[in-house]
Amino acid sequence: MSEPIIICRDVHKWFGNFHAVRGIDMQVEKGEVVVIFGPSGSGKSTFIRTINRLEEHQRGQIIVDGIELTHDVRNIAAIRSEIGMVFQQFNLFPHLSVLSNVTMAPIWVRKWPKQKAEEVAMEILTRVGIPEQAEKYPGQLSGGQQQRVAIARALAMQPKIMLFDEPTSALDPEMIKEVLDVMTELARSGMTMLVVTHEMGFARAVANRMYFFDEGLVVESGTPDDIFKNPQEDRTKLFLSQILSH
Amino acid sequence: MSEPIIICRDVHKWFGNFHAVRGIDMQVEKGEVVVIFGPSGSGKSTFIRTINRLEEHQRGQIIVDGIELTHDVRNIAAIRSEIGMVFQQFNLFPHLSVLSNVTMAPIWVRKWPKQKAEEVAMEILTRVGIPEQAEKYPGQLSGGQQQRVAIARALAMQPKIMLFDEPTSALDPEMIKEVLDVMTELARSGMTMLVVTHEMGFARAVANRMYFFDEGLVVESGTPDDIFKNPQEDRTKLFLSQILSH
Amino acid sequence: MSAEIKAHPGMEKPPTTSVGVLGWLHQNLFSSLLNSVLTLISAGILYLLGRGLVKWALTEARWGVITSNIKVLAWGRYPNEEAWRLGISLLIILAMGLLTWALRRGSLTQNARRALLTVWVLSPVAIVILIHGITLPTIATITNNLGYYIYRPELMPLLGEAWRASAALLVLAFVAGLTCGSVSKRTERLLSLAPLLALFLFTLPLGLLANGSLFGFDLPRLLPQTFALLVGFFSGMTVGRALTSIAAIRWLRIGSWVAVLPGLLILLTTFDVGVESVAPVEVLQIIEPNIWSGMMLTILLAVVSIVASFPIGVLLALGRRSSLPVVKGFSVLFIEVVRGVPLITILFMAQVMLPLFLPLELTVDRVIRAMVGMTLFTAAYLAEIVRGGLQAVRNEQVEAARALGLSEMLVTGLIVLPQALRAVIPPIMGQFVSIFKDTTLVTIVGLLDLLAVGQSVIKQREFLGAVREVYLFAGVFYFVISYAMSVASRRLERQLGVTEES
Amino acid sequence: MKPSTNPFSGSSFWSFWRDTRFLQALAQAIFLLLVFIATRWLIGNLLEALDSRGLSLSFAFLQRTAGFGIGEGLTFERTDSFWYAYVVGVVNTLRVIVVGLGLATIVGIFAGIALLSPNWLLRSIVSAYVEVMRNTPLLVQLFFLYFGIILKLPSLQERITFGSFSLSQRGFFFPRLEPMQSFTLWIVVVAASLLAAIVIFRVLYQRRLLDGVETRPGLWALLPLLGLPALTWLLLPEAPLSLDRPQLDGLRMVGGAQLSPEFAGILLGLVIYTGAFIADIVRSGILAVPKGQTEAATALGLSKFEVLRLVILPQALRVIIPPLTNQYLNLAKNSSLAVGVGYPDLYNVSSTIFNQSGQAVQVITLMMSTYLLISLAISIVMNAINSRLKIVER
Amino acid sequence: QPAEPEVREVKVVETQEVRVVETQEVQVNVPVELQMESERLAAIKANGVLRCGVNSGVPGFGFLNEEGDFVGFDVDFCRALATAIFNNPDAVEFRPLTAAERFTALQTNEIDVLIRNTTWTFTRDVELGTDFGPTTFYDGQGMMVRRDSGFGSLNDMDGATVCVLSGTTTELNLADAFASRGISYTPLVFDKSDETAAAYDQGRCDGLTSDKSQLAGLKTTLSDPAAHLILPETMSKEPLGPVWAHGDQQWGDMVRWVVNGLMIAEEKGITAANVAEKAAGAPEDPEVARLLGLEGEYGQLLGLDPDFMVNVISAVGNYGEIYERHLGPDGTDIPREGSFNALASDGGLIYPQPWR
Ligand SMILES: Nc1ncnc2c1ncn2[C@@H]1O[C@H](COP(=O)(O)OP(=O)(O)OP(=O)(O)O)[C@@H](O)[C@H]1O
Ligand SMILES: Nc1ncnc2c1ncn2[C@@H]1O[C@H](COP(=O)(O)OP(=O)(O)OP(=O)(O)O)[C@@H](O)[C@H]1O
Ligand SMILES: [Mg+2]
Ligand SMILES: [Mg+2]
Repeated sequence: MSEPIIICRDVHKWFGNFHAVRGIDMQVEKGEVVVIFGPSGSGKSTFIRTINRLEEHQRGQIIVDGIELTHDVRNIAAIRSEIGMVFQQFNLFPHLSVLSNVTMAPIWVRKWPKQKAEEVAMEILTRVGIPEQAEKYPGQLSGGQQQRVAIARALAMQPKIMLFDEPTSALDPEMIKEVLDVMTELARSGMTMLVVTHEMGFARAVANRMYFFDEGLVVESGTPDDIFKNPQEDRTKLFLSQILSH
Repeated sequence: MSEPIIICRDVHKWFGNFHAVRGIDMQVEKGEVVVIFGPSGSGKSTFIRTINRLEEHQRGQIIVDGIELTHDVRNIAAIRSEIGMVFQQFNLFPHLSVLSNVTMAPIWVRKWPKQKAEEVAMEILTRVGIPEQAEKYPGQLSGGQQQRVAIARALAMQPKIMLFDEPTSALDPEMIKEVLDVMTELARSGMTMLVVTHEMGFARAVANRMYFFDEGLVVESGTPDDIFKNPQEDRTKLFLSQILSH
Repeated sequence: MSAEIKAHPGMEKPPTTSVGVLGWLHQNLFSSLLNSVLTLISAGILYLLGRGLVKWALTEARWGVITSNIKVLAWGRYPNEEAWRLGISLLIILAMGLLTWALRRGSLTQNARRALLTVWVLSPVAIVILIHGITLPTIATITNNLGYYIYRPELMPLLGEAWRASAALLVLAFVAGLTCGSVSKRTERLLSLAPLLALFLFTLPLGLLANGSLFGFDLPRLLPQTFALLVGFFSGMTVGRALTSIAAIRWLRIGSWVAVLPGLLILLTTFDVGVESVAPVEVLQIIEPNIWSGMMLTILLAVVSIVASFPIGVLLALGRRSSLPVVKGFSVLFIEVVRGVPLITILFMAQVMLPLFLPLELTVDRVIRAMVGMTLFTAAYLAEIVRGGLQAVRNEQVEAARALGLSEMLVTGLIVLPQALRAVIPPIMGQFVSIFKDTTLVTIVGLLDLLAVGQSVIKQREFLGAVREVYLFAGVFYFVISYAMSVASRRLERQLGVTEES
Repeated sequence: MKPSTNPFSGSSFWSFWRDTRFLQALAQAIFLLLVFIATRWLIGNLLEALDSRGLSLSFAFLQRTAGFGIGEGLTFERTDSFWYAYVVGVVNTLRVIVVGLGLATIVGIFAGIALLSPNWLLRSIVSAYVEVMRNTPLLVQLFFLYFGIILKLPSLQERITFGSFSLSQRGFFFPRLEPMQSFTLWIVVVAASLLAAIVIFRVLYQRRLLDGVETRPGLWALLPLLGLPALTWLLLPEAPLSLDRPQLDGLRMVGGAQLSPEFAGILLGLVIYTGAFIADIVRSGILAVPKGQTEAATALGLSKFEVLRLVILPQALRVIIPPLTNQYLNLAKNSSLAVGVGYPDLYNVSSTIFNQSGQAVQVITLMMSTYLLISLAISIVMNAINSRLKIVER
Repeated sequence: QPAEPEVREVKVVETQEVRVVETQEVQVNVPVELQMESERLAAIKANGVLRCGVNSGVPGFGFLNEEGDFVGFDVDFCRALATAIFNNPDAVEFRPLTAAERFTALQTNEIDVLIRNTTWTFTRDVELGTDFGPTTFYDGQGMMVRRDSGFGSLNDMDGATVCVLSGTTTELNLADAFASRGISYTPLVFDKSDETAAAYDQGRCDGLTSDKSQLAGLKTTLSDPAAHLILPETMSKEPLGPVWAHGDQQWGDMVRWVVNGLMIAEEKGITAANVAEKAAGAPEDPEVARLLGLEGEYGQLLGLDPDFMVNVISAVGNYGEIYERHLGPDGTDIPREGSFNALASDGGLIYPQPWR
């Protein structure tokens, strides 16, 4: 077994008095694809956001690529530039062209010269299948295209880890596939990925491990085979039967 | 044959240079239910709105309950208080409670004392099935409830004629039925009704006559039976096939 | 509505009462009895007013008060022979506006954008220099002054100026040390010492002259300077070494030289030692702000407070939304107090109270004080507008930017501000219109803006009491500019509305 | 499995200077320090400046005799104190603000409605008015109004008169009702007849509701309401109210009431100016009410006026209030321009007090706090109205 | 009359001399007076101009002519000072000031000297941190009314509306004058004299009150000067003269003696026309010789050129010439003969201290 690139030990998070994440332990190896699923409000987003400190965890330990997340600004900056994140609502920057969306972070954070950043950006845009949209603005693209730009934007920083928070749930059915294809290709290329999703087809195809969250806890985890064919917990069974019935 | 309560002769209406209603002849008897349908932009709304002079017709004659619609303000006022109208977008007054919405016109136009107006209003609200919402505000009601309040508001003036302009097309499917039920009940009780709608079930069940509009003209008219089973015009057939295929 | 598209065969022409002249008259003026009455009344009022006005304007009004005083109204006490400077400034402003307008339409290339930004930053400086005039120190002034400052500080005309020499040396040595410590090549190191060296080469002769002989240095006198030199240089060197690894060190170096040199010049040469031959050369005749008057002052006041208030307003808006309670509290207090009082009280304060808060030896020109007052006032209003824009930026945008690893500063500068400012261009323009109108209030505190000059030309013998003419003229002047600004803003708003969403 | 680097390295206490919490605290501390240094510097300069000319920061000077006169407002003698002079200024300012707010609102509502009139001519005239007012400085308007129009009116001797009303460059004069001795008795009768009228109205009204007969309550109530006071008026030996007509007495008008040119100037100026802004707000408020509302109300048979009053305006009001509050605040602040036309308002009097006493800091502090209080009061009232009017949503 | 204490002059002389000796040791091209004189004078010299607070709206005293230049009685004293310092009557930066601003301007160092119809009063001298120089014009507050109003004296003006400038002693004297006569009035107060005069001219007020000298000037700017008259009463004493900030005695001395010099010049019959000639010859009158720098080191003691008064007189003329130029019949026409402003020898109050 190789070196774990993400180590979470007993991670807790409260919102006011509400205990949203109630002690998560997780280790992710380099190149692994981990899928997290569970009912709404179970703390999936909150947990995944603690990993790049969009939320601050209040107990436990998170170590990414050997660096522990503390209040230390340098660590936070270092970790964030190693992790790419893709959101449900795309969150592209509407005032910038697609190309500028993608090159912004490399230019300002990695300090690449603009030319290099643009070359890399075009490469990545080609990889996600939309090189011809580079000069457009996000408002002019379809949802699926926007989400692919968002993935490209994250990839442009050449991150070691990618986090996805329900990347397809705001999309129309015909666009879901184009985004999942890109993600599958990414997984195949050896990227370490943490994906919150309910696309079980995707999970079955590429996940190394799956975690089922409920009420801020990991109820069950295992390989897709374990989870789909042989779930141990009643809650898992119930939830799977609900989402697979669609 | 009794006295027609609405007589339209060669009604025309232009918007600037655009000829929206191009000569409609129609007579409606007391107690009749007339359904008007046709493609979007065919002048249905415009025509129905000329009857209570929300639009001014520019040629032809409209006589309602023996009073001709002219520029005479007195005639206009008299005719409007005989005609109730229900809109697609409900158009309830958001700053007034449901009860005040319903009592406003009786109090200000009919000069009823408030108490009487409220008694009548409560009766009508009971009739449309929402007496318990009287004290709420429109913003707090569902679409179906709002449209029923709108019907109650029109009925509170004890009109002789009711105009409906696509009353259900802004509603979610579950709510359409509750509104159509109220309208059916109203039709059964002998109210003269002019309804613009594409709810063909409703038309079949309660309409005495149906008019098919296209490009500002009546293309075809007849009983529901005629229209559904034996349409004469190609345009009617085409249109019916389109909307019934859903 | 698209009548053409929807037109169908067999369409008839509408009745004449709804189109054409008759239709227009009918619909717009006589559609009902009430309307007809209103039309008649309005027409009556219009006729009476219009007739009176036209008759007065053509026969009674003495427009001579405007025509013969047009120069005075335009630039007041600014010397006529220097007025060309104002013309050029105006041209610069116009050109800038046109350029911006023209470039806005196409999508800007990076270079064009940068050029535009440079123009925007540099042109105010250029205008200020043009209008105010400038004296430049010659080599002779510099060496002369530096010489005295360094070797004979006690000869300075104003006591207490001697520290300038030490302070200047300290700073200069620090920057030189910083450079020396952070560059790698040997030649570059030597080069970084050049300014220090030059300083001595230039001033040594004077130092010698001042002290009579080569060996006559009075060491105790030189002690502070020597001390400053050594401390500055070595601390600079240490810092430079420590920072070598930082990527931005190159910019830091360039920046510090750029920042320090003009500062040193000011520090060392503002007071000349009274020797005619080495006085700074007046390249452009200096025209003190308190001479600025007329329309020129009006426009300058407006432009300066608009340009200067913008960054302050943005900072205040950011401060108000800051998570640091102290910063937030300060911003809120400032914004609310300024917005709660009339502008005139702020101007009054700037005129009579501000000087009390400054050291006695520091005097700030009245015009400058008014500019400061107006700037702070506008800044508070801008801050509230910008805050509105900031609120319109969704938090997800911030999160997305953070997730990319951008620092908080970059998140604000690259993501939040551009979106926020774009959203509030129309109200900002509205604020600019109102500040332009508000410049008239300086009349009350005794500045000679267009309105005040207007008031004083009415005192001329031949135009006594030509009150209406002058105020009408002023009114038209303000109207034309304000209205143009509002129209431009409306157009901008429409354009933005079109491009932003799709 | 072991992480390659010790996870605790870089996180222990000694790198506290990179800790976000520490950095935040530090930033605040530095900011505070800067503010503190700046304040200290400013205050230090101030104290030095005051010291060098023997001034203090005490407000005691307000008790000193003012020595000057004030032309308008509460009665003021030269022997009164600075403080009382200040009060006179405040009252004068409040007078302008209160009357101005009311009138500007009325003008604004009418002009706003006119902006939406189908009548092209009316609409054009009003929109020209709005554009001109909005795009020219208030001060220019004030000067034009005061020096160009009001002061060009005929002199007092040649005043324009309509009965006991007269207009001249010295102001607008009109009669005033003066209560006489029998006034007390008469006012009691008026009160009693009002009471009677109410009782009659309610009784008749109830009967109409219950029995359904037309009892004409309004008509019957009117009888005592008007009849009784009129009767007593006639019966009383001396009329309870007399008309106090203004009369020319030497240099001035005595008796009656008057509107001074300065008050009229600042008031009219503010009303016309602010009215234009309010008109625009009213216009967009009305436009913000969906067209369907008008149609629905019209279809119910309500008259145009009723539609406006019952449906449009109440809804428009909710959109209008926040920007209207801003305009109210502006009017209050702009009232300080009264100094341009010589009206002794808060700013004008403060400026005189400052000149006569030399106490810049205190006078300006006092003046600014007063304006702040006025602004605050307006905001509080308007916010209260605003929150009461919120439309109930789901 | 505020006579200068002799003692102080002596002291100044001593210290000056000591310093002069020291400066001569230093063989650099720093002007001698640099280290000795008042700080302000040094600063003025460094600036190259004298900053003088003036009035911009009173014809005869301080007024902006069509070319945009300042002219007037007060303005010429500014020019005189500039000539004394720089030998250039144009080395002045005029700062037009409102009545409200003038003391602040002085106190905050915005101007070097204020020569703007400023009345010497107790509070201003003692409380405001300012010092007053020799009175250049003895004025009194008066009241201007329309001829057709029929007013012959203040006593007729019961109930009148009076236009007055905000924040002046005038405003206070007005209140006193009416109160002492037991009659009432309504003040109409403006911040600027432009507006005050405009309101009076348009008939808004029955009277316009100000210093009589100003009234005479303002009268010429009214639409119909002949239709107005100035009532005989004088409501107050208004000695007007230069003012400077408290604290720099040497600077005050300089201002005082330039003004005195101009008055002495008139006494001695030295005019702009003949001053050069007198300075070239050897005047018999020792005071004239001292005044023109032919005897003694008076100029140096003030930090000025020895012949500074020659420059001053040739640039602006003597006191009488200045008066004649702006306030004489060709100017605003304020009769001098028989007034306080005549020389003491002619029965007036112009009585300069001796130049020795
Ligand atoms: N900023 C916040 N403040 C307060 N409560 C929050 C916040 N963010 C999330 N929560 C609460 O924390 C719980 C977990 O939220 P989270 O978004 O992590 O759930 P989730 O599993 O991602 O659900 P979903 O599938 O709906 O995205 C929820 O109950 C939510 O209401
Ligand atoms: N106020 C108006 N001004 C100009 N054209 C109008 C106006 N109202 C309607 N029209 C045009 O008149 C035509 C008829 O419109 P109308 O609303 O009566 O159609 P409709 O049959 O009700 O269509 P829908 O089913 O979409 O409601 C359309 O082409 C429409 O664009
Ligand atoms: Mg979630
Ligand atoms: Mg329709």
